[in-house]
Parts: sequence; C-alpha cells; structure tokens
Amino acid sequence: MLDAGRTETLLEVNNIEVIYNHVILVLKGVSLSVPLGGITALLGGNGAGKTTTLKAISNLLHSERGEVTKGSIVYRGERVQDLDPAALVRKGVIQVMEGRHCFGHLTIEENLLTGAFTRRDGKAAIERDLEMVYDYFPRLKERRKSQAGYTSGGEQQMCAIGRALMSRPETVLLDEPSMGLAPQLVEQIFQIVKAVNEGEGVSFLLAEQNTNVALRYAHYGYILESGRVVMDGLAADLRENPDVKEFYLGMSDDGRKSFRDVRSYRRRKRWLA
Amino acid sequence: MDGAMRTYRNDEKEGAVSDTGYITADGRQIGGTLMELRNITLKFGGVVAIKDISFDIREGEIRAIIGPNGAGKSSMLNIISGFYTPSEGELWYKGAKRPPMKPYEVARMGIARTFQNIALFEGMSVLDNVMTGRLTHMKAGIASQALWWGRARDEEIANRAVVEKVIDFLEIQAIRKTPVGRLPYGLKKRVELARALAAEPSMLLLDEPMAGMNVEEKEDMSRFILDVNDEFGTTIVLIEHDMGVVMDLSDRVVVMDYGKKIGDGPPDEVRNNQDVIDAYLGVAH
Amino acid sequence: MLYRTAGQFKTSYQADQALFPVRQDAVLLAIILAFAWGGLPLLASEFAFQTLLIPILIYSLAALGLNLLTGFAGQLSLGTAAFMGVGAYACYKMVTLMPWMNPVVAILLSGGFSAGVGVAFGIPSLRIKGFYLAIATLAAQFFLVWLFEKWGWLYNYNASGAIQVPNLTMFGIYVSGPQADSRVQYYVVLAVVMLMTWMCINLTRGTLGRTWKATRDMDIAAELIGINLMRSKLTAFAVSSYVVGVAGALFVFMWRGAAEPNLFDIPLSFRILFIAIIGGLGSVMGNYLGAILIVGLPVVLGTVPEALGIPISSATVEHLNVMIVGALIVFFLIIEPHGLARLWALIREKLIIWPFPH
Amino acid sequence: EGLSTPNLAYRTGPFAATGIPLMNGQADYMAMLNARDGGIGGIPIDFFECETGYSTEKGVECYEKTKSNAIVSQPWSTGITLQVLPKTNVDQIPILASGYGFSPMADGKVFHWAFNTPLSYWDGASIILKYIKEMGDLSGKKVAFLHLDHPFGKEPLPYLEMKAESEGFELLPIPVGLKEMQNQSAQWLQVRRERPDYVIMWGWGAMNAGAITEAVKTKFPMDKMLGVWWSGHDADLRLVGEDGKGYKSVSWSFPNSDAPVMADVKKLVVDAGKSQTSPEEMDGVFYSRGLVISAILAEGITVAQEHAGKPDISPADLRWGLENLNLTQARLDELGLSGMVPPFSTSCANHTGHSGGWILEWDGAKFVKASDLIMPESEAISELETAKAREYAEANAPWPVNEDCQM
Amino acid sequence: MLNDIFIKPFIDMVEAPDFLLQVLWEGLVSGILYALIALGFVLIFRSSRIFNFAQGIMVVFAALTLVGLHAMGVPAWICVILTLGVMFLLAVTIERVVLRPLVGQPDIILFMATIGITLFLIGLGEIIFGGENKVMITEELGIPTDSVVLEPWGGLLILEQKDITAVIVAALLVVALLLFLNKTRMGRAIRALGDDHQAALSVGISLQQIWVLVWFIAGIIALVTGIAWGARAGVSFALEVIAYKALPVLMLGGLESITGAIIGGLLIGMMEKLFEIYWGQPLLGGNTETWFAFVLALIVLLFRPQGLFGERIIERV
Ligand SMILES: Nc1ncnc2c1ncn2[C@@H]1O[C@H](COP(=O)(O)OP(=O)(O)OP(=O)(O)O)[C@@H](O)[C@H]1O
Ligand SMILES: Nc1ncnc2c1ncn2[C@@H]1O[C@H](COP(=O)(O)OP(=O)(O)OP(=O)(O)O)[C@@H](O)[C@H]1O
Ligand SMILES: CC(C)C[C@H](N)C(=O)O
Ligand SMILES: [Mg+2]
Ligand SMILES: [Mg+2]
Repeated sequence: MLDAGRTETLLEVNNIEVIYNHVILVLKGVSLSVPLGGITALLGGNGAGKTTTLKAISNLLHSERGEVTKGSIVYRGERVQDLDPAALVRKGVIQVMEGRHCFGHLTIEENLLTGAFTRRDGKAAIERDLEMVYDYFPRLKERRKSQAGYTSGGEQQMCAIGRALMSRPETVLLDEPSMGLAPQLVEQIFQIVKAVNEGEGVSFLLAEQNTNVALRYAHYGYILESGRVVMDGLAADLRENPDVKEFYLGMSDDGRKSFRDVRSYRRRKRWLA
Repeated sequence: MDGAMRTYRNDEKEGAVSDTGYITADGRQIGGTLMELRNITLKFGGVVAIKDISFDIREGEIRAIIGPNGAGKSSMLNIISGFYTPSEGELWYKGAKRPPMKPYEVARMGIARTFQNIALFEGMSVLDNVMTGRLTHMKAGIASQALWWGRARDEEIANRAVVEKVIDFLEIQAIRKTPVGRLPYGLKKRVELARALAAEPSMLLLDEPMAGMNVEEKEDMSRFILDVNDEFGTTIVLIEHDMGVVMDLSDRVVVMDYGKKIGDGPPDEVRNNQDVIDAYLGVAH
Repeated sequence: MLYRTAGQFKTSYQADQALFPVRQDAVLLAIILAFAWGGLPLLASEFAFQTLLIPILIYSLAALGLNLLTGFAGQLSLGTAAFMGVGAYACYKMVTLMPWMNPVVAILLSGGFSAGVGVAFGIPSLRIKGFYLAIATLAAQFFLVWLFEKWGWLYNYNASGAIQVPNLTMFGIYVSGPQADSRVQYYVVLAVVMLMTWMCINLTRGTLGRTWKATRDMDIAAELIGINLMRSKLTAFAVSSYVVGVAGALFVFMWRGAAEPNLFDIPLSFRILFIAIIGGLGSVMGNYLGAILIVGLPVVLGTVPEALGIPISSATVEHLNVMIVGALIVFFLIIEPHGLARLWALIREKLIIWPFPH
Repeated sequence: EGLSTPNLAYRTGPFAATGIPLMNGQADYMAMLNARDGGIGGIPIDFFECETGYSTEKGVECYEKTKSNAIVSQPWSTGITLQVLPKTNVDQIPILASGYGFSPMADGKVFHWAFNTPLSYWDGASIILKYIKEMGDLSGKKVAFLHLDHPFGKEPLPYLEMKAESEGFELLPIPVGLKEMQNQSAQWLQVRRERPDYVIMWGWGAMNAGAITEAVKTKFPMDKMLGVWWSGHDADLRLVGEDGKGYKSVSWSFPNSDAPVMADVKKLVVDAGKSQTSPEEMDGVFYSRGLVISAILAEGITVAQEHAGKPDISPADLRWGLENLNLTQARLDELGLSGMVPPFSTSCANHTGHSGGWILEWDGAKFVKASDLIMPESEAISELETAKAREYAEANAPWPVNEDCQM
Repeated sequence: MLNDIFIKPFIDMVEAPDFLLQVLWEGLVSGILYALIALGFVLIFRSSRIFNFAQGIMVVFAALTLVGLHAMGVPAWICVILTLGVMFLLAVTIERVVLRPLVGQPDIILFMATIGITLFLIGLGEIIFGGENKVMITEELGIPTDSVVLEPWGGLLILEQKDITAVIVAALLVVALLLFLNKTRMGRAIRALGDDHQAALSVGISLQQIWVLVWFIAGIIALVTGIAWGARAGVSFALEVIAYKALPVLMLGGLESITGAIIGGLLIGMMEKLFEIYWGQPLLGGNTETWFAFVLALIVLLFRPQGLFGERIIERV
C-alpha cells in the first residue's frame, strides 16, 4: 500500500472556493492532495461538493456558470485552473463524469475512440489501447457496435471509464462510479480501477457515496460536508473511525444495522459540534 | 426453490380478487393480490427486454425487483405504469384485466412512481413539483382558474394542505420554495418521492430510490418508505441495487436476469438461491 | 435594507398564495399602475403614445401569449404573427359584418378564432417535439399569411388587399379608425392588457400552469404522473393563441389602423419571440421588460444621431439600428440567458440579503 | 429649417435597386433648387428621407414620425399610400404619389388630400392595351399579367378585368410573392405552359430583374413583354443586355441629358459633391423621373405660395397648389424640363392630370421611345374611378365628400 | 372539382412530358440549393445542437463579399480565397463573441443568438455592400453559362449549364462531408459534441476548435450556395428568405442527417414545383410554394417525428 507521506504529490488543491451563478457559494475552502500512483477517495453526502470539486479540477465548471473564486489548483507544480479542459486532458488529467454521459448516438467503439481525441501518437497505439480496454471490459467488446444510448447502466459506466482510459491518462477523476450499478458490477468496476491503478500506474481521485467499497479500494480518503473537508486520513484509519462507521458505513457497535431499525432518532455527528 | 414460493402465488383462480394473504416475518398482515402480471414479454425491435415473466403484487406489501443492470427491471416498472405496452402478456389490476392504457390513465388509477434518473420538473419550485402530484385530484375549470375564484381557489388551498403534510412527513419544509434544479441529488430523490406520495397512491413504484446515496441518506429513505407502507398501507414496488436495503425492507423479492425471472420469494430464500448468487450477487450477502 | 422580506410571515396558505406575497412588490406595482392610468396619459405626447406606449402594451400581450406556450408549456412556436393575424382578421370580419358590435367585445371574441386555429396547428405537437415542432407553427405561419392574401372575403375584397379599420365608437367616443384619439386607444389597450395579464397570472400559478410547466420540463414524466399531455398541450395552444389573437386584434384596431397580410409575416413572429426570450421565458413580467427594450430601443436609437448632430443618412441609421438590435440580443442573452425577468430576480435576491454578499 | 417635405424612401432591401435612382433624382432636384434659388420662393426646402425598405409597416411608422411639420408626404409605395389614405382626412397633409397609389385617388371630390400625378396605374394599363391593339386585334388573345403580389401589383386588376371582358381577351394574372421575386421559375413555367400572347408586367425592385432574366431563359419573345413604368429600369435590362432587346415599358417621363435642368443639377449638386448619384445613373430613366417628381412638387409649392401670398405655406395651401397645377409645354420649358414629361394640369376634381405616356423600348443598351405620346382612354377610366372612389368612401364612413369641386 | 384535383393534373403531365421534365428539373435545381443551405445547418446542428438561423445570411454575406471584392478589381479566384478568409474570420468571431459565452445554454437561447447574429450581419452587410441587387461573377469564375436545349419527345427542355454545375458541385460536397463526418477523428468529435457537450469537454475535445472548424465549413458551404444561387437570381439580401426553405428541408430529412438534407431538399424542391404548377396555380391562385414545403414536412413528421433520416429520439425513463 502507498504511503501518502512519501510519494510525490501529483495534484494539489489549495483552499478553493466555488460559486455558482454568482450567488451560490458551494465550496468553502477545500484543500486536498492526490499522490502519484494512489487511489484517493473523496467521500461525503449528497450536495457536499464532491462533484463540484472534481469539476473545479478538470475545469468543467465554466459551462455550468460556476467559477473558482479563491484558492489554487496545482498539477505537477503548475497552476492549472486557467487551462481549458482539453489542455488538461493533454496533461493527463481526465474526468469521468457523474451519470456516465456517454455519447448516446455513437456506438460504444466510437465512444471509446473519442477518448483518444487528444492523442497524437498514431492509429496503431490507439488500436492497441482499444484492445487493452476491451481486455479490462470484455462486456464492451460484445456491444461495440451498439449505440451507447441503448446500453444498460453498467455498460455505460464501463464505457465512460474505458473512454477515459483511452486518453492514456495519468490521473483519472472518477465521479461516483458505483451509482446505479448492481453489486457485482460495483465490485467488478472497482477491481478494474485497482487493476488499472496497479497495472498502468494511473492515479485516481474518486468521489463516492458508497463509502464501504471506496474505502476498501482507496489508499487515502477525504470526507467532505457542506463544502468543507471535515476529516481526512488513510483509508484504513477512516474505516475504524466511529463516526465514519456509523454514518458512512452503517455499522453500529454490534455489526451492521438493519434498515428496518432506523426509525429511532439519529445522533448528531461529532464534528458538527 | 419452488416449494416455498408456491405459498405466495395466486395463479389458481383467474382474476380472483384475493385470497387470504400472508403474515410477514415481523408480523404484518399482507392482503390479497393487488396486481398480477401474467406472461409478460417486451420487445424493442429485435431486442427482447423481458421474456415471459409472471408475478404478483399483494396489497400492502413491499415487493422488490432486483437483478443485474439491463435485466429489464425498469422496463417492468414502465409496463406497470403504462409507459411501455407489453408485446405479449396480460396485466390484472384489482381483479380485472387492464386494457392498454395511457400512462396518465394509469396514474389516475392510483399508481404513482419515481424514476431511476430523476425526472423532476427542474423549472419549478419544490412546492410546485409536489403540487403536480395532486393534479389528478384537481378538477376546476379553466374559467374558474383564470379568475382565481370559486372552485379553483378552494381546491388550491385544500390540496396545498395535503401537500404540506407530505412535505412535513418527508422533512423538506426548508426547501419548499427552492427551484429543484438547484438541489443536491439526495434531496431531489426525496422531492420525487414527495411528488409521488402527494398523489395518495394505492401503489407506489420506486425505481432505485437510493442510488447515489450514502448510508445516512439511505437510512432516511428507508424510514420514509417503511412509514408510508405502514401508515397509509401503500403497496410498494421497489427496485434497488443495495442488497442491504432490499433484504431489510422487502417482503418478497423478484429476481430478474436478461429479461427472465430467475427467482421469486422472501429475501432470505432469494439470497441463498444459487442462480441469484451467480447472476447478481456475486457472493452471498 | 429596503427590500427586506424577513419579518413578513404568512399564517395561512391563502396568504402565502397571494399574488404578491412580498409587500414591497405590491407597493411597486401599485405605483406603476397609478402611473400608467394617471401619470403617463398626462405627460405623454401623441408621438409617445403611437411609438412607445401603445405598441409596448400590445407587444407585451402578444409576447405573454407566446410565453404561455413556449415559456410555460415548452412548445416552441414561430408562428405567433399568423395567430395575431387570425385575431385581427376575425375582428375585422366581425365588425364589418356586424357593425353594431361593441369593438372591445369584438376584440375579445376574436381571440376565440385564433384559439381555434391555434389548436388545429397544435395537434401535431402531440407527436412532434422541440425544433421539429417549429415546423408545425411555421406551416401555420406561411399558410395563414398566404390565406390572408388569397382569400378575398377576409379583407372584403379591398383593392389594397389590406384590412382597413373602420371608425368605431363606444359610448359615443371613437375608439378605432382614423378618427380615434390615441389617448382613448391607450386606455382601451391598457384595460384589456391588464385584464388579460391578471388572468394569465392566475392560470400560470394554478393547476393549469403547473400542468404546462410539467409538460415543458419533462413531458414523459408528466404523463407518467397523471398529466394528459394532449389536454395540456392543446390547452396551452388554445389559451396562448387566444391571448395572441386578442393582441393581434388590438395591434390592428388600436394601433396600426390597417394591415396587409405581410404585416403578419415571420419577422413579426421573431420580434415577439425576441421579446419573450429577452424578457424571460416562463415569466409574466419579463414580457413587459422585453417589450420595453425591443420596442423602445429602436426609437431611442433613431433619435441618437440627430441628437448628437451626426449627419447619417436615414438608411444607414436603419442599418445601424438593425445591427445594434442584433448585437444587443446577443448581448442580453449572454449576460442573462434567462432573460430580464431573471436578472430582476437576481437583483432581488441580492437585495434581500444585502448588505451581505452571500 | 424650411418647408418640411419628408420622403419615405428606400435605399436598402430588395427594392433598393429601383428605389435609389428615383430617390437620388428627387433629392438632387431639391438640392439644386436650394443651391440655385435658395429654395422655392425664397424659403429653403427641407427635403429628408425616412427609410422604409418598401415595407408597409415601416412606411406607416415613417409617415407618423415625419408628419408633424410636414407640408406633404410621399409614401413611395402603393401599399403605404393605401394605408395612410384614411388618415389624411384627420392629419390634413397632402399625399403626393406620383405615378402610383390607388387609381381612384384621381377623384379629388373623394380624396381631398391625395394626388397621383401625372398618370395613374389604370391609365398605364390602358396605354399598354392601346399599344398592343395597334399591333393587332386583342380579342381571342391571351394576356398574362405578371405582377408583384402586393397592393401595387393588384392595382390595375379591376381595370384589366373590365377590359378583358369588353375586348374579349383572356386575362391570366400571375402573382409573384415578395419572397419569390428572385426565383420566379414557377411563374415562368406557368408562362411556358399557358403560352400567352403578351406578358404585361407590374414589377418592382428585384422582381424586374428576376422576370427579365427568366424571360430570356425561357426564350419568351421579348417584344411581347410590356411593363409598367416602374419596370423599365435601365440597370435591370443591362443584366441581360442584347438578349433583352425589344422589351417595352410604358413611361410618362424620359431622360433628356440636354435639358437645362440637368445641367443645373450637374453643376450645382453633382459636381459640388452633394449627390449620391453616378453619371451612368443620371442618364437613366429612373433618375430623371425622380427629378421630374420633385419638379412637380416644387411647382405645386410655387403655385401654393402665389395663392397664399406667403412663402411659408401650410399643408392646406399646398393642397390647393397641387390641385391647380398647370404644367404647359411652355411652363415645362421654363422650368428646364423640356422633353422630360408630357404637359398636364390638375384640378380640384382631377388629382391625376392624366398626362399620357410613351412606350419605351430597350434597344440592347438603353431605352428609346417606340411610340408617340399615347393617351389613356379617359372616359371608361374615370367612370370606374368615380365608382370605386364612392365605394371606398362608403366603406370608410364617416368620410367627407366634396361635391362642390368644379371640373 | 374532383376531376381537377385527381385526374386533370395527371393527364396534363402525361400530355406534355417535356414540360413535366422541365418542371422536375427546375424543382431539382431549387431543391439542390435548399439542400445546400440545409447542409450548413446540419453540420452546425450536429456539432452543437445549435439551430443556426444565420446560415441564410451567411450565404448572402459570402456572395456579397465575393462580388464586392471583384467589383474592387480583384481577380475572381483571389476573391474566392479572400472570401474564404472572411468566412473564417466570421467563424472565429462568432465562436469567440457569441458561442463561447453561451456554452451549455438551452437550445432556444442559442437559436435566438443566431437570429441576433443574422440581424447583425444584415445591418453590417447593408452598410458595407449596400442593398442593391448585384450580379454574380459567374463567368469570371469559369462557370459555363450557356444552356443546353434538349428536345425529348419533340418537346423542349432547357437546362442551364450553371444549374448542371451546381448539381454536380452539391453532390461532391455531400460525399465529402459524409466521409469527413463518419470516417475522421474530427468528424467523430463533431458528432460526440452534438450528443453531450459536457462529456465532450471532459474527454478533451475542444469546443472552440471544433466550433470554429464547423462554422468555417458552414461558411464554405455558404459560399458555394451563394455562388450557385447568385448565378441564378443575382445577389441581394432577398436571398436571405430562401433560408427559410431550408427549414422544412431539414425537418423532412432529419436535423442531423447529411443524406436527409440532400434528399429532403430534392424532394421538397420537386414536390413544391409540381404542386404549384399542377395544382397550386390552376386551383388555389398560385404562390403555394410559400407554404407547401412546410405542410409537406409537417405531414411527414406526423408519421416520422424525427424526419426521414433523423436519429431516433431515445426516450427512456
Ligand atoms: N450548476 C449549479 N448551479 C447551482 N448550484 C449547483 C450547481 N451544481 C451544483 N450545485 C449545488 O452545489 C452543491 C454541491 O453539489 P455537488 O454536485 O458538488 O455535490 P456532490 O457532493 O457531488 O453530491 P452528489 O453526491 O449528490 O453528487 C449542491 O448544493 C448543489 O445543489
Ligand atoms: N426504449 C428502449 N428502446 C430500446 N431498448 C430499450 C429501451 N428501454 C430499455 N431497453 C433495453 O432493454 C433492456 C432492459 O433495460 P432496463 O432499463 O429495463 O434495465 P434495468 O434492469 O432497469 O437496468 P438498470 O439496473 O441498469 O437500470 C436493456 O438492454 C435496454 O437497453
Ligand atoms: C415607385 C413605387 C412607388 C412603385 C411601387 N411599386 C408601388 O407601390 O406602386
Ligand atoms: Mg456528485
Ligand atoms: Mg433501471
């Protein structure tokens, strides 16, 4: 396992603030760092600002009328927050968006090929990577000629991840890969993430609701609530934290709680003192 | 596998309203058959999304549908709510065969639903969204509405009261006037539920109500579902991928895979069904 | 701190549903109305009535009609002008066939005809969506204008092929035709527009309004929660065309005085669409703001070179005008795609929390 | 300051090509008067344009905008004329629509404030038919009437229909919509199918060029095609050059580069850089016609000033002036307009003057006169005028009718 | 009556087949021109879901620039190159000033913006070039202007060589575009962009680059259209109104289909001409071409809501 302290820092987010539509303040000073070759998880409830953080990094906020008003985002020592998304992709940072966002009218294979849009290393190399993606996701190979709009949720998620891999990224920002997927698939996708991480040396920053899985695969984690980082630490440590256990893993002192027993009133989180 | 299930099946007498029902593990009385799907097949061009599936839904129960992605779960829900018309098969509701219907007619029969990919009316406030759930209960004529007088106004106030109850129940008072476009995902899901509940349906279809939620939020959602089922006796059909939720909440589970039914029965039984483990769960939960 | 909503609590649903839950809004509106009824008519010149006041009101109403359909019910229409034409021609036929008819009643009735035609051309909306639907309204646009031209009965076989508004009286005063006084016409228009606006506000905030908005935002979901899309869309076409038709009748009877078929051609449709969009789709007030901008702007621009003493030929002024209007449309869309009404709402939001930035 | 004489011009849009030379001619004449004589009767002419683009809507706007101090208004479109006509009784400003407008405007008893000197469209149609008849019998012939689908184009219809009946020819109206002016293939296919003996054209703006090129393309015999005076623009014919040889157009004006007035305009306006015209345009039919129109207006002002006994006349004075025009050959020569317009006179009851017109023919490079002055058949026309004028007054009641007018 | 509607027109057609051919040919030629405009639309629509109303004025603008430059004494072929330069600048400007700030806005807003652009260009064009009708420099560009006269069945069929040229050029253009869209990296990116802006951005497709490219190609198409149409009817702002005809063509063919644009164009061109000649003129007083295309498209859409070749609308919940 990676030790965050010793490896090179790839991406650093310093105290950023994001405002939508000039009035809605969503991120209120978020800082985090992603080490080279690691899987870093960004956890937190709905509306905590995970997606916003990822989009701030990949510079996709602009088209949603959001902007980073404070702080800085540094990738390999270089300030990147004024680049356009394409330039960032060329630098090796690519995002897999929440909700998959496949190109519905393109076939699966065409979708994958668009992932290689920024690449200049020739047809053969792209062809090779296509095979690599098909190796990781055999299911995609079966459906390569189908229009993405008609494939199932899981296939679309695979397609989106595969598409990102086609850009030969160094860092992948992965937003909620597990959403809406069957348990087996979730496991499978995380396995693939792990395999890609280890096999190709790609670093991941992933936003997840499914804390359970995320903390099993990640090395380091940040917990975000209402636009602030409220806790961070090694994944293993976080798993043992009692608050995380209760609120994110659904564990009570005596094992997993039943969803039938949640009607009793809830406790307050300790960090919201 | 069949032995246990037969107890729950109701396919002996055609169109019979009800037999006696059954008692759940935690002691609730489940009524007779509310809806029965018989040999449903659904095709899209060459693709067979659902293949000859039959099952029933009983009054007051929480009926889960699970299965891998693309198994045809949402399509099944769409058939129930009239959005898709099955290529083959019949649908019996409250003891009568349901003729082909427009979705809005189905909704008016008391079947409300939520959607897998949130389908709220983004341009409206939370309150208005929930009010749309009550449209089926509002009958004022256009003149009355234009003048804001008489029936239109009375209805507006009466239905607003109902809606406020739902809002209180789901604890979304604070965002009443917020445009839904600005809400985070979890709250949107809750608003969607509110909209469905506002219709006071006798049957509620929930398509992955907890996708994209963390445990805390899932707990909330579970609480709402249980309360609705409990307090109003609403029958609930639930599609969900979180096995914890499914196992804890549902009374009976249908398992689908590639458009076929591979299991049907109480949660405990289903989770030990080898077909289900192979196709869906991966490991026993 | 002027615009404080804190402290204004609502204790009943009825109070919460009042037209102006915020006191300041009601006060502002009262001032505007007092000005419209009392102040302006005293101050304004004939020129102002003819080039600003009357057209702004009529265009607002037409845009409101379109907004009901496009902004509230989400059905794009590029045929507004033709539906205005139906209103105008219907009104013309009514007053020439039945000269005893009260002109205002005729104007209000003429909307009924355009409602009928609107519904007919709205039927395709049940199957066709988005830009494709624009074709249905464009078909209406081009077909109706053609019909106005070819069907002599519609314009009483006038030599000019145009309809000429007769001199009509109400309570012994000329309200239309060359003999009518601008001030009188202004009051008639103001009254009709106010009445229609009030009714439209009621419709949009009630059941029908929610039905429309649901249809607009996501028609599949709307149908699945129990909305009869056919009814929803067709009522939108009907009500919208009604309002547009009345605006068309006002347009010709209370303002232009005459109209040839070309008047109702597509540029007018676009103009009204501009007003609705610049004002803000899905807003009632926006139509007024949009009309003030789109109608007022050229008038103001037209006076600029003269005021500055720059000698530009009238043709160049005209071209510059077109250019500037085009540029401004783009400009306004960029600063606030949701229109002036949204801009106002944002300002309001800022005012409410003022002096705190967030 | 001076006498405010707005002109509802168009220098833009699909009608600009034909509009510009006319507007230039008008403006230059007035500029010449201002430069040479300090205006008319010592008071300068404030001649200014309001751009209408030939759109009726814009035109009415322009009329309203410019009417405040105006002593006259020139709508430059039959459509606009028709729409402002009912307002004239209220506004009491004369409308000068030289060679266009509503033909019954000739009846001054009904249309007190409108003038269409020196020739109306019915007159024009009558001259064309007369000319055709000279070439051979009309009865049993088929005459296509290719016209702009606009009040202007429909204007001669009542007269033509009447004649079709009395002369026994078949009239085939072919409308050209504003949107199809430049692409008249459907209309010319119809011509090809119907094989008419003559095509009479009431075209304007881009429609002219469109029709003439199509005619050449479909090989319609050019000498069987005759246009109204607005369809005889040199530039339109220059497009087809030699191929257009034989095309004819009726006209009540004719360019005369040697006329004294042309020299004055050239010296005082064009050479002084105060004009937008070009030498080529100045020799054309339309420029000189614009000039003549301004001269008619100027003459009206002169007459009015003499009558009112003051230079600073009112609109009502000008109306008197326009009703009492007497442009004899001598007076025309005096004004330096020799050969540019036939003599005519107006009266309280006759607002047109019915000057008569020439048939011009395109010789491959320019228009030349192909006939002597032909007079319209006044009797039949004036009957129709009176009838239609009465009809109009009734439809627009209350409408004052002045029965006291002397002939 | 029934005879006039259902029998006589067909008898007329059979009796004068050369005339029928001429009608069809005229329809075909105008159809090609509608189709060319529609092509410009389709390209932009595919890449951005922008319904580019300005395509019509771009045609006018391109043609005017070409003719205007030539009037200044520039040789014809250099004019073409310079005009392409102007169209490129126009594309860059539109992208920078209008599209970039409006990324991600609803379709109708972008549609409105293109109407704004249209107005702006009309004003600008009239100021620069003046409103008069101008003659296309057909011969200078080396386009043959003679006509081919055929005599089928002893009748008469006149085909203008410039029309024949237009037909050939249009066909080549379509093939080139189809290859470009379906077989190249850029083409794929263009299609991807049309499906999902955000996702396209996220994989590093540069909106700016693609939009400039697409608008520039639309500009090239506009120039070709301008030359072809200008050669027929002269160049003036009235040309702009034929852009409206491209709308039904698009709808009939399907908004995102190149093939659809071409087939739709031909179909509408020929059908409206046939209808006008055999039904419109004799029975309805003529001028039916103003609306026939729209009604035809509407009827087709009632049966195929996405047009003949449009992409199937994916509707799922
Ligand atoms: N385009 C936008 N305009 C306005 N507010 C927005 C916009 N996008 C997001 N927000 C708001 O920003 C906050 C953070 O949203 P974000 O999507 O980053 O949360 P998240 O942590 O990713 O949540 P989820 O788990 O639901 O995806 C939410 O309150 C949301 O309502
Ligand atoms: N409108 C449609 N047209 C064509 N195919 C469709 C349509 N709707 C669904 N399908 C296909 O039917 C199959 C079942 O889809 P469905 O959405 O019902 O799956 P699901 O079980 O809900 O999956 P998930 O868990 O991913 O939501 C899929 O293969 C899908 O591609
Ligand atoms: C010169 C113009 C006034 C002629 C124009 N075609 C008309 O309306 O009569
Ligand atoms: Mg998120
Ligand atoms: Mg599903």
